[in-house]
Amino acid sequence: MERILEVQGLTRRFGGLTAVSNVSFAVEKGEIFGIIGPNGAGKTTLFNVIAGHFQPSAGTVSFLRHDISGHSSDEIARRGIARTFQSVHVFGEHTVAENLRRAGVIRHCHHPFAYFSPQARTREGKADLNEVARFIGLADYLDSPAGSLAYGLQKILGIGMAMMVSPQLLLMDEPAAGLNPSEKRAAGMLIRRLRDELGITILIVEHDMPLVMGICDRILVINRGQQIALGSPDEVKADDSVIEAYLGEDYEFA
Amino acid sequence: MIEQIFVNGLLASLIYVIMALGFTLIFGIMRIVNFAHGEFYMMGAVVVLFLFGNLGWPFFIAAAAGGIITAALGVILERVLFRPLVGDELSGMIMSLAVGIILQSLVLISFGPAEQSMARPFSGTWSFFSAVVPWDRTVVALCAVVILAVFYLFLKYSRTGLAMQAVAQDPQTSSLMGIESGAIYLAAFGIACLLAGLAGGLMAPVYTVGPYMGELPMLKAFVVVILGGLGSIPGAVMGGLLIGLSESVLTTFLGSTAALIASFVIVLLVVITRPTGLMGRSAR
Amino acid sequence: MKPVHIYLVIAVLALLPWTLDSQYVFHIATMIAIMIPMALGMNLMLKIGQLSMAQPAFMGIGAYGSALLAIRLGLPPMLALCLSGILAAVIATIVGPVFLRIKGVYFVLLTYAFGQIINLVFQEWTSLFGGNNGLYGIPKFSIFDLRLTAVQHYYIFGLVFAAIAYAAMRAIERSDIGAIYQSLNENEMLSRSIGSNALAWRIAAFTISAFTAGISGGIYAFYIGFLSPDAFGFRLSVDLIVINAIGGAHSVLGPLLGAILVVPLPEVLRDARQYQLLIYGLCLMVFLIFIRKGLVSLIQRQRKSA
Amino acid sequence: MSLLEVTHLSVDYGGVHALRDVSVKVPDKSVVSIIGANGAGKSTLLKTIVGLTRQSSGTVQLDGQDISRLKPHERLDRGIVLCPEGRRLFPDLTVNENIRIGAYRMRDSKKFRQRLEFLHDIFPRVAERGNQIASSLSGGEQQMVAIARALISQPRILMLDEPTLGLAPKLILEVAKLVQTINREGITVVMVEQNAKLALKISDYAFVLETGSVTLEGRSADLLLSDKVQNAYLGGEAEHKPASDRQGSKLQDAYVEGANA
Amino acid sequence: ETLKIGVIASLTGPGAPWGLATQYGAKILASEVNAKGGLDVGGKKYQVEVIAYDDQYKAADAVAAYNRLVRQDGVKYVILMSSPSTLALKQSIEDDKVVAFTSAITPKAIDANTKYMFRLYSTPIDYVPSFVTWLKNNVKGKRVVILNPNDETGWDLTQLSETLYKENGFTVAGTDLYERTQKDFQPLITKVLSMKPDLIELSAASPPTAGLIVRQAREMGYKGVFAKNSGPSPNEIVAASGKEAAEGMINLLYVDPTNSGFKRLAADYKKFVGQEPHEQVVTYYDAANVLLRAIQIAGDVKDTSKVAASFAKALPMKSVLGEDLTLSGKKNGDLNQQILTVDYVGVIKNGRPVVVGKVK
Ligand SMILES: Nc1ncnc2c1ncn2[C@@H]1O[C@H](COP(=O)(O)OP(=O)(O)OP(=O)(O)O)[C@@H](O)[C@H]1O
Ligand SMILES: Nc1ncnc2c1ncn2[C@@H]1O[C@H](COP(=O)(O)OP(=O)(O)OP(=O)(O)O)[C@@H](O)[C@H]1O
Ligand SMILES: [Mg+2]
Ligand SMILES: [Mg+2]
Repeated sequence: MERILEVQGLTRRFGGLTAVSNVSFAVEKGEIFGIIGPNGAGKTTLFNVIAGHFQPSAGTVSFLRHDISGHSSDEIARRGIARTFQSVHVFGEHTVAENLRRAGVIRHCHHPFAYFSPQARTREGKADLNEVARFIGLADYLDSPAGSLAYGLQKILGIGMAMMVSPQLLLMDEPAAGLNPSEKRAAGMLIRRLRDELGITILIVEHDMPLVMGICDRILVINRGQQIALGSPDEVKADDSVIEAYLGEDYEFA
Repeated sequence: MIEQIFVNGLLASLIYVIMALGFTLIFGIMRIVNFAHGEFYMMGAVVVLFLFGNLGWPFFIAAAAGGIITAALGVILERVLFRPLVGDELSGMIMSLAVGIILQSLVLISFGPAEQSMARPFSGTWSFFSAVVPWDRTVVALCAVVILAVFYLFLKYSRTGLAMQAVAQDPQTSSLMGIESGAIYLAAFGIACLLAGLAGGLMAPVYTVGPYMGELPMLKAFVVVILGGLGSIPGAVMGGLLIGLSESVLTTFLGSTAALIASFVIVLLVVITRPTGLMGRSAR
Repeated sequence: MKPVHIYLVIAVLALLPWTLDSQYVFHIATMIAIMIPMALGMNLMLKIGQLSMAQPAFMGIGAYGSALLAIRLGLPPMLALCLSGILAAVIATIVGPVFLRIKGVYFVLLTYAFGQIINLVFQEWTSLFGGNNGLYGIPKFSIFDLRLTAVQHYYIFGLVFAAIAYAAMRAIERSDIGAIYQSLNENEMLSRSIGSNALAWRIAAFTISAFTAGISGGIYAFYIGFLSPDAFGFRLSVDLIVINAIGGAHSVLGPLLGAILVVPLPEVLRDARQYQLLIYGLCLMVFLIFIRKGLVSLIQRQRKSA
Repeated sequence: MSLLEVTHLSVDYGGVHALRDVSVKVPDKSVVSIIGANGAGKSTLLKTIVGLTRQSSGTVQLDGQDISRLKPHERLDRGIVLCPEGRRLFPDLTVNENIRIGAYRMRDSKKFRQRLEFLHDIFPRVAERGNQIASSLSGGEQQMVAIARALISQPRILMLDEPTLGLAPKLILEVAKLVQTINREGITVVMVEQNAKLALKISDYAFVLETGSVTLEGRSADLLLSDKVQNAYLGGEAEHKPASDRQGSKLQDAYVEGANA
Repeated sequence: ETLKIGVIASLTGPGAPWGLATQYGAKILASEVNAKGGLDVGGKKYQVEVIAYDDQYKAADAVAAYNRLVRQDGVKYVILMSSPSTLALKQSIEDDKVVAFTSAITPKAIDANTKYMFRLYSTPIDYVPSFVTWLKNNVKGKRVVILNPNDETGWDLTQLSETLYKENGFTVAGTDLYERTQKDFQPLITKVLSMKPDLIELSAASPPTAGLIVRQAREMGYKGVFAKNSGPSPNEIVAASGKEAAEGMINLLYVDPTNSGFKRLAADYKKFVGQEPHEQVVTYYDAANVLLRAIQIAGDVKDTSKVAASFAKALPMKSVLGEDLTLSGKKNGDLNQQILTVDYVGVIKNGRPVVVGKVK
């Protein structure tokens, strides 16, 4: 299997605080790779560094064997890494269809010059918005304003917008947070299908253990910025340091 | 000469700082770029011109009255004109422009366009090493330091001060904590006007008084605030000192035009290299 | 009122000076025509969420550029005009990458400082720009054998450019470019995570607004025939902001209506003498209290209720 | 008698009916949970109780007194505190300053210090991060600070809007325990939760809110066993199902092309 | 019938005192003429009406005001205050054959092609030489520092003063410029004092600014003499500096404050405006008078080319102060398109200027 993402010794400091400290891992193409850890462990920060939102303090990130560390977030997005956010980010005043369409337009007209380039002819991009809407199950909502959707559906729309840019790697920050159990299950199914049917590699940060344990091929556990375990869900579940730092003895509620 | 340059810069800075504090308070809490701030400064000076210059009241009482009357004016204006516009930056800004224009024309119509001056409450000088320091500016500086300290302690340690910062950041959650945002807006505007009025009142006998006297201090306040970082008191102090001292040094050695250009270049450089000002906390 | 009607009204207003046939009215109309593209440029900047105080500087660059190219190098006015518009745009493209990383009030201050520096250059470099006493002896505008001498000619000239600028800005607003800008303004993080090169798009807006300002400046220079730095100062920025706020900044129609209303206001109030500014201030105030969202909102509200 | 009683409450946002004729009773010293899907109106209910949102009809009573015309700060003085959804910390203030704002209406500084110590015992993280700017805290840390900020004023009724949102499993349990601790201290807790299982386990009474109306209410233990709750909230059938037909081959093409590009 | 005279001046803003002097200088004259039944031109009586518009010191506003005056109000005679307005309107004035009197001192205002523009008072080139000569004979210390605002007027005066002081045996220890809006002069004075001057020349400083400089310099220990060789208005200077600080300051004056003609004018001005006038009100009054005289000589209010040609014939004429207004302009390019006024040297004693000499 081909390595799609390789993180080497990644470190990010904020003043005196080291939020991410010397983290290394590699994600294979077609994998669903989970990252878990206590609150404040540095998961979002790690995502933000990979996605180009923050500069790394040390270490490298390579995507398809290209070093992308330090590139800007839009550049990274154009290379094929899309992301969703911990909280909802959609264009709330516009319809679902418009949101998806915009994502396509923005992706293909990323630069003023690109706007006039021949490739930009098909503005909405290769991923057709109706197809995407159907895929994520929002086909019936195309004409509703995104802001009026239930919270869970807005998060799903976020995934749809990420899909519009035809990513090869999708970073998802707590996709199930704020969803109810049935929505959570639906989200889990959707994530799986993203991988199974579209071949998108997925990197996911999530606190919902049933979801994480259910869909991930491998899981990285970090605590206080440091990597404490890496392995299959069963290995991680059984790891003492993970139970101690994160899961607790009895995690049935999660 | 070094001492003199330093003293000159320091004396100039303090008034910038006081103006900047009020300016940043209004902006921080109400998101209004208050272009009328210079006119509030002028109002304080006009009151002193009238009470002290014409009626012969004791200077400090006149200056205090300048501050209080300006604050009262500010409170009324806030309630009637600015409150409905909270949250709309563009309209707030234009409203402040309108208020500024109106205050300016009212003073113009009632006092005439000429710059007026009054006898000085303090004259003479004292020396600080080799520097000559005029007494009147010393008094202004001392008052400014006191005002500054009181203001700092107020904002940092008083309930109202903290509440002001809270409302500035999230009015709705503040009301969950039992803070009435309306009262806070009123207090903030009043205090900002008080500061501007006091500054104008204190400076009235030092320079001249006229309808256009507020324009320069207002622009300086704007520059100082942003240099220092919005909403930051230490920032306002640092920004004020930076502008005051650099002006003093550059004017002495390069001449005032060069100093003027240089001060804009400093602004450019600081904002470019530290996009949230010298002491700005986080970018929004 | 339907949008068609509003355009009709504007067209009638545009023709009004001929029925009155007064040079004075033509002068004011010309100033409106010159201010419309300026206000539209400011509007574009507001659309990307940045209030630019650099517009007067770009207008100045266009004005002094046109004048000097025509006076010193004897270039044909049309060429001088285009070149100086491009010069303004180029300068914007050069400073843009630095300026547009800065947000909010900091950007306001930055552009203010930039504007002041440019203005000081106009003031201090007297051998080139004529300093505070101004630059005069600017030839009249001409293209091919057509020489624009009368104010009517300049009015038509200004009107043509204002119409072009309006059409262009409206096209931008309606097209995907408008959607891209709107997205950036509504949620920059999201837009960037989808791949939008925010900085490049912002620079484009800055450049376009600088270009419009530059051309407006050039027309102004050939029309007035005299330039002095104070025409391109802080007050002009304020006027542009007022025009946008009064007209309504969320639509391109706003600055158009704003300019038509605000530019002649001081002239209308000229008879009030020393009360002129007072009344001007009161007018602004009344406007803000009663028509919060600008003139456009009146039309749009009626459209909705109709 | 109920400490807090909401009767026939309706709330409109423009044309949207967020709440319709909702009646809820909160007995003194109990834990009451309100569960329901997204957008059911749970947050709206809490916001109306504290006075952030105005009802179009109905009343809110505390100790039998009508408080539905009081301002938020007046209700706060009577002991109703809301810890809002999404944390809503003051982003540029430090953790300590945030907590001091929570005690805005508390004038007794000795009592403040006692409460603070108590809270620091529960949340050592909060003590540790005391001087950090709130906006730079992680999601979970922010949640802790938000709860601490609500508790500092020693309310009679603490209302928590989705307190476990975004928390690590270990912390979710801690929040659950915390709710019980708070309750043991004599504070009435009203809790809105998506995590129905957790909510029903730790609460005495529960209300199920669906599209603005209460559809089910009763003792939590009973609800936990009811079929309806079992199905809808504890792992029954999914309501929202993505289309699972032979999902667009066009999409697949797009990704294959995208991969080659 | 009415004869309209337009005024374009900055009636608001920092230049307003000057602008009001422009406006009311003409207005007072007009009211006097009208009180006597009007101006007699070619046997017809004309009521004189003065229409003043604000240009806010800006060219575009001046153009608007001009258009309104000339096209709307039908004015054929204008008085201009500022250099930007003058230069901006220069071409239109020639094209429209409008007779204009300007107080702009820039030499560019009048050149070989201007036929309708006239300068209404003496410029520094006319009076500074005799002023400096007076200083040479009456002041002991010979080290001078020259301070001026940083604009064209300031630069020209710095150059002119420097040359003249040197010619008169002074040592020019230094020259410096400051911004018009500046109010804090401590840094500047720190620098100036380090040059150890006996005399500080304030040339073109606006009166309140001059007052502030005088006061701040005194506070910082300056013991020497102040002189101001142009742009007078001693009362405003004293108001800003305080009596003691200004004591002994030597000013160029446009008027002798004890003159009865001036007192009358000042009283009238006060009636209109409610304030003491800028003393330049005299020159505007006189200028308007010269204009009316020229119109009378031309004998036709409509034919402005005739009026322009009559300008030279209208002079010499008595000013309201009783001095002679003569024709000149020699030094400004050999054109006889300027009124040469008589000015004075005044020393401030006890807060009031006392005339001690006359300059030509
Ligand atoms: N901009 C910043 N400045 C300073 N510290 C920061 C900043 N961003 C994050 N931190 C700190 O870095 C640490 C890691 O934060 P991060 O948001 O990555 O945690 P997380 O693992 O995503 O937690 P959660 O699951 O609660 O979202 C936290 O302690 C946080 O306080
Ligand atoms: N300010 C508002 N303006 C208009 N509609 C609103 C507003 N706030 C909420 N709503 C609508 O009212 C309904 C109830 O919203 P509410 O936030 O109370 O739901 P909730 O049960 O708390 O959902 P969640 O689980 O997502 O927090 C929703 O349909 C929502 O879209
Ligand atoms: Mg996180
Ligand atoms: Mg909610």
